[in-house]
Amino acid sequence: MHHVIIGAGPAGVTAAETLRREAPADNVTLICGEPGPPYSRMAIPYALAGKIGEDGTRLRQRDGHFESLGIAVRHDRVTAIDAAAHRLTLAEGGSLAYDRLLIATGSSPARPSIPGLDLPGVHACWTLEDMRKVTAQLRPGTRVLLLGAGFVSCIILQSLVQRGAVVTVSCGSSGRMVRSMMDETAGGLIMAWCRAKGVTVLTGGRPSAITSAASGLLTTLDSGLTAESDLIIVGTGVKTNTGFLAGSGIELDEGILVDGWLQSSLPDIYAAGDVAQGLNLCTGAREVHAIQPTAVEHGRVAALNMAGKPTPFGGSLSMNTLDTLGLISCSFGLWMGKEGGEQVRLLDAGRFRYLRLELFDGRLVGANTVGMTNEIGVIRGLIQTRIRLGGWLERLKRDPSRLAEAYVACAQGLAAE
Amino acid sequence: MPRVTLKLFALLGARLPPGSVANATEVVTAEGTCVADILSGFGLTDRECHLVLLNGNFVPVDERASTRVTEGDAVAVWPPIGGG
Amino acid sequence: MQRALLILPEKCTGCRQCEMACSFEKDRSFNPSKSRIRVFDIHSQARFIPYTCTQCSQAWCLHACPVDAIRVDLSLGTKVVHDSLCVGCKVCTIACPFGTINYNADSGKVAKCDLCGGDPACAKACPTGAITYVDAEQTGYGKMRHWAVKTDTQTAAQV
Amino acid sequence: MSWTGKFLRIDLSAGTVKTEALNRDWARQYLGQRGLATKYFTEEVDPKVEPLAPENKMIFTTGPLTGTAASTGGRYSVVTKGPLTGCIACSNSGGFFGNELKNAGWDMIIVEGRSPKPVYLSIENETVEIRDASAYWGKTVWETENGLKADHQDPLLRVASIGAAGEKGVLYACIVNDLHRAAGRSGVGAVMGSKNLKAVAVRGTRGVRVKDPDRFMAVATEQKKVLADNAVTGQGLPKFGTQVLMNVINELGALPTRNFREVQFEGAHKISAEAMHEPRPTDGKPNLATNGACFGCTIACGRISRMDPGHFSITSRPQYSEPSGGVEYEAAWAMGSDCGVDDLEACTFANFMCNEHGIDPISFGSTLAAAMELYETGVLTKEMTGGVELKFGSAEALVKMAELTGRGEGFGLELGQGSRRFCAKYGHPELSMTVKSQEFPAYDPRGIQGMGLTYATSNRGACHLRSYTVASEVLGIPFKTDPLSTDGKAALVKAFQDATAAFDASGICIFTTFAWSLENLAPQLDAACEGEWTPEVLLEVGERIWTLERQFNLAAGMTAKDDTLPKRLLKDAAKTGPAKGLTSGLDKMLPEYYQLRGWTPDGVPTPETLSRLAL
Repeated sequence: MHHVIIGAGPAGVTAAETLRREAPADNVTLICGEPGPPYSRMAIPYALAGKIGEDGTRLRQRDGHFESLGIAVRHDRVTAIDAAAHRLTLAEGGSLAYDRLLIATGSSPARPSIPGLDLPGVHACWTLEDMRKVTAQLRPGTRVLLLGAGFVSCIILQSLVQRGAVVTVSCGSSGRMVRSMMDETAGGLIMAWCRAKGVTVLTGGRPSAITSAASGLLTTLDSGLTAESDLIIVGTGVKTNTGFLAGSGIELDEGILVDGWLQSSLPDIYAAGDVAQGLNLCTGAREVHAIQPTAVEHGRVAALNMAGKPTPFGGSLSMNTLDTLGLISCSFGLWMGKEGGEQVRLLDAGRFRYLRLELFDGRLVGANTVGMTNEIGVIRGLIQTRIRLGGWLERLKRDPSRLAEAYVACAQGLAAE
Repeated sequence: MPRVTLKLFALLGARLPPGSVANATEVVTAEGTCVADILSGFGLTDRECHLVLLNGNFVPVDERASTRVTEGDAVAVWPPIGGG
Repeated sequence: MQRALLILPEKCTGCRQCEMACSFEKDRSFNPSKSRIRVFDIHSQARFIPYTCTQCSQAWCLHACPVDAIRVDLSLGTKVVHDSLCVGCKVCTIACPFGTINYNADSGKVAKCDLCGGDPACAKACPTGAITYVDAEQTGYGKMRHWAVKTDTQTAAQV
Repeated sequence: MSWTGKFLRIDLSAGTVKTEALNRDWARQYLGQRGLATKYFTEEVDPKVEPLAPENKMIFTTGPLTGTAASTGGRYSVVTKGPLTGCIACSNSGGFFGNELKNAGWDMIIVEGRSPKPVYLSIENETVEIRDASAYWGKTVWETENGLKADHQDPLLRVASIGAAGEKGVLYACIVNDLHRAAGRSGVGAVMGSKNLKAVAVRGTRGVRVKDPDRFMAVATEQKKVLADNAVTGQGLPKFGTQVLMNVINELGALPTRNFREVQFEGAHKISAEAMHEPRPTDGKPNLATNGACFGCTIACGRISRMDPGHFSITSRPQYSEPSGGVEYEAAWAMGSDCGVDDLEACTFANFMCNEHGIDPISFGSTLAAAMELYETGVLTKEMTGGVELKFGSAEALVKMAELTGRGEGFGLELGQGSRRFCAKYGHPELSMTVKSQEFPAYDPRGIQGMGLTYATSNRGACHLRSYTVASEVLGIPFKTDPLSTDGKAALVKAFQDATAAFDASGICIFTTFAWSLENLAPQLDAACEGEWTPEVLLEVGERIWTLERQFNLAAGMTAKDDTLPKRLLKDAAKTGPAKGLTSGLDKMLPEYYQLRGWTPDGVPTPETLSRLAL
């Protein structure tokens, strides 16, 4: 049996390792679309900041890790899939047969349609190669404009500031920061914090054009506001890497639609990680959750199924954590609420602390936090295990910051009273 | 046959017969019985009986064998304790 | 045989000697806020609960780490944070459903219980026997293990 | 090290926060907490100051062992001039607040002036702010503590606060931290209220360091073992708490009953430690839910009680059936035996009230006992008490008055002036069982003679925690003395006073002394702190502290005439028990005490004594 995995991110690597463990006799090939050993995009901001070297971004630190496991790593790109023939077409020429296939090709930056996006000095910061280009142009005092104030932009923001750049962030048409993971209050706190730390945050609409001027790149927003910079980093969202699947017959939506076993609509083809659109634990709908823990869990479960050990996927929990210049924020599950549920909020704007809990049917279903780090993981625990809060529900309504206490008490069977 | 009230407090309370109220039990003794006899009758050692009061008066360890009880006496005993 | 922390909340008085011992072991100072074991005071139920990583087999933190900074110590079964590799991304802190791996803003890294390399300071410091270090098989600290299992996504989905 | 070396100076009038370096010379002379803060206080404050005036200061202070792994090393004290007594006041508390303050990097907080509006002090390590507390003014301690934790979104915030009692000038208002730990005596809460300071909220994450970490851990571990192996600190106190004394002191005939009219209480057993363990007939559960420790304490004598949900005091208020701080011996005595009340649940509820509203249960109970005597003798009438029949033994009266006094309402506010002022107001000052206007604790000086001298000479008014000679006279620690005899008691009291002062200056709980002496304390301090700390040095520090407190009180206007006891104890003999026929032999002990202290017959330290102590 030959298992082929396309993509060497966390989902692909976890799947390869799981297959090796669960199906020791099978062949495993990991197709890596970028040069060098598999690395983690999550780590790029830290490399950009100079906190770690490029080696520090590797998903597996030991040299020869994959070889020692008998996982064949192949640097190439897949251009097409013939599902009927169980065969892949490769960019470098030739083809590869598989018995079971895992697509874990992840996602890549979406390029907005803005005139001037091709100008020199305009970059994404998604791959190691992108990072090298950005780093080459970065000096203390370099003026950097971040287009987009989503998670990816915000996580790079800190690195740029740490490198001494003078940073401006354009929030686009929403005028909000990290709006896909934080509510308006939390996003507002993050914005105020960034401003207080010397970052310019533009809320004057969507960029309409980028032009080259003598003193740098000039970005015009649709409100007419302009911003000048030496460097522009585009971080306006990501799209799943499914282009090579055109004509394969695979069912696509935002990503590759997968069933409860992470199998696609085609036989013997599975998908995992950012590219997969799988079950969301909280909503019961199929969604793309482009986060590391989901990628790993997808990879593990898909591999088990590929290895012939039927394992249902329980659903992923959308969650994220962000550090913007020392202000730590997190989001979990249905932080935006659920119809018929209840909301509890605590806000201390002066101290940049915020906590929002979403409760439904006596359980926690989502949360936004700003400035809270202790035992933060219990929020996942509470949501995922669907713990009935019992008497703790009322206590949490009075003081939602007692989450960890509630979790531990419930875990010890002290929930009833 | 003098009847004496024996009170065992704190951890020593566990040595009282079941159903004892207010940490006390009545002991019917022979004439000439000493405090030490009563204590040993309940299997209590000198070491456990840190504080022994006969009608509220302290009975030092070396006087327990010579201190006789009479009708209506109360012997109250504590292990080492502290408070404040 | 692997050993584990056996925690008996009913014996805990909430004195925090464990927290001090833990922070002293790691930092040579007494600093409960930096302890990897925390005592919860469930005041409304008159119960103190020492709480730390159970070294769960799911190893959520380890799998969530994007840079291979959390690894299993095979001799002890502990999941150990390697400070030289940790970038402080905090993904493990949201991934661990027990909340027992925490970010330390002073060091810029995460910290969790590593059983002090096989001689846990908290157990030695506990005056009441609420925390002991025993053979894993006899722990009956099944409660936490049971909890770990419950937190598995698959199980959760079927509940 | 071990001292953080810096402290905060908060001027509430000006709204300023300053950081100052600790005076290291003073630290070597006075160690910390009770000692060092008293040095600062007496250097800075006019002894004649009106306690509730802005010119009075208050110092929240830790000891060098506060926040370390030394057993019980979690204490802090509040030093000020007490409004109840007019003497130096030093109230010591456990819980978790002391450690938090030290961990935030501060040895002390000196609070000065008076804020124009209600404020609280917020300390998060180096970030110190005076913040608006108008939303909390009038709120209870429990509401304030829980509210601030929620406001700060930090369950680990530690809060020391006052209730309405402190705001309204109840003269024995205390400062409560961690819901039911209190700097309890002498009215330090009223001083806080007079400054419009509702609370101090602290979060500390800086860590406490000691001089020689390895040696410190070794000796601290060794000394914890001493506590564990000792039957009192290892078994008795954890299981029964201080309440174990109720039956002992009653058997001894030294349990003041019904305002010291009697020395034995027929209902003692019903409110004793043993009773707290017995399942209630009503709900089958015992009053005691568990024992709980203060920070770092390996003894864990604290009582956590759960009330009978059917008890009359809480039937309409189910929130009080959640567990909270249960009665300690002094509280159970003051509100039980001294008021003739044998209802454990009522005492527990009254204790909850004391904690929730921030009043000292000893002074409250004693004052109520005096009021009950005035009621029974017809001086007080139902019309004057707001319709409550203040009869000895009335659990209803106890419950009602505890809440009224805590809230500083109605007749409760009168009771809140303390027994001396209260009895004087109604023309019977002789019924006030106080020394220097502070109410007695739970040991009758007729049956435990050393305690008479202890009360009479205590620098903060009647108090058992200044020299607990009960340990020797009753419990045989460190050696047994005869409670009915005055022989040798002057020396005993002096030795206890000095050693206790040293313990109080260290950050350690006095309850360790059931197993520890200065020999056990010294090596821990020596490993933790700069300087050389021996038992001899500590004893001298203790004597120096004691004498400095005395000096302050003399300068404040106290004289030897104030070193006395109420007439009832000096003239009316005990009617039952071993002390039957005895009065307090204070007159036999006091001159000897002065002499041993190196004081004149008028109780004034001689120049030689002052010079010997470098004062």
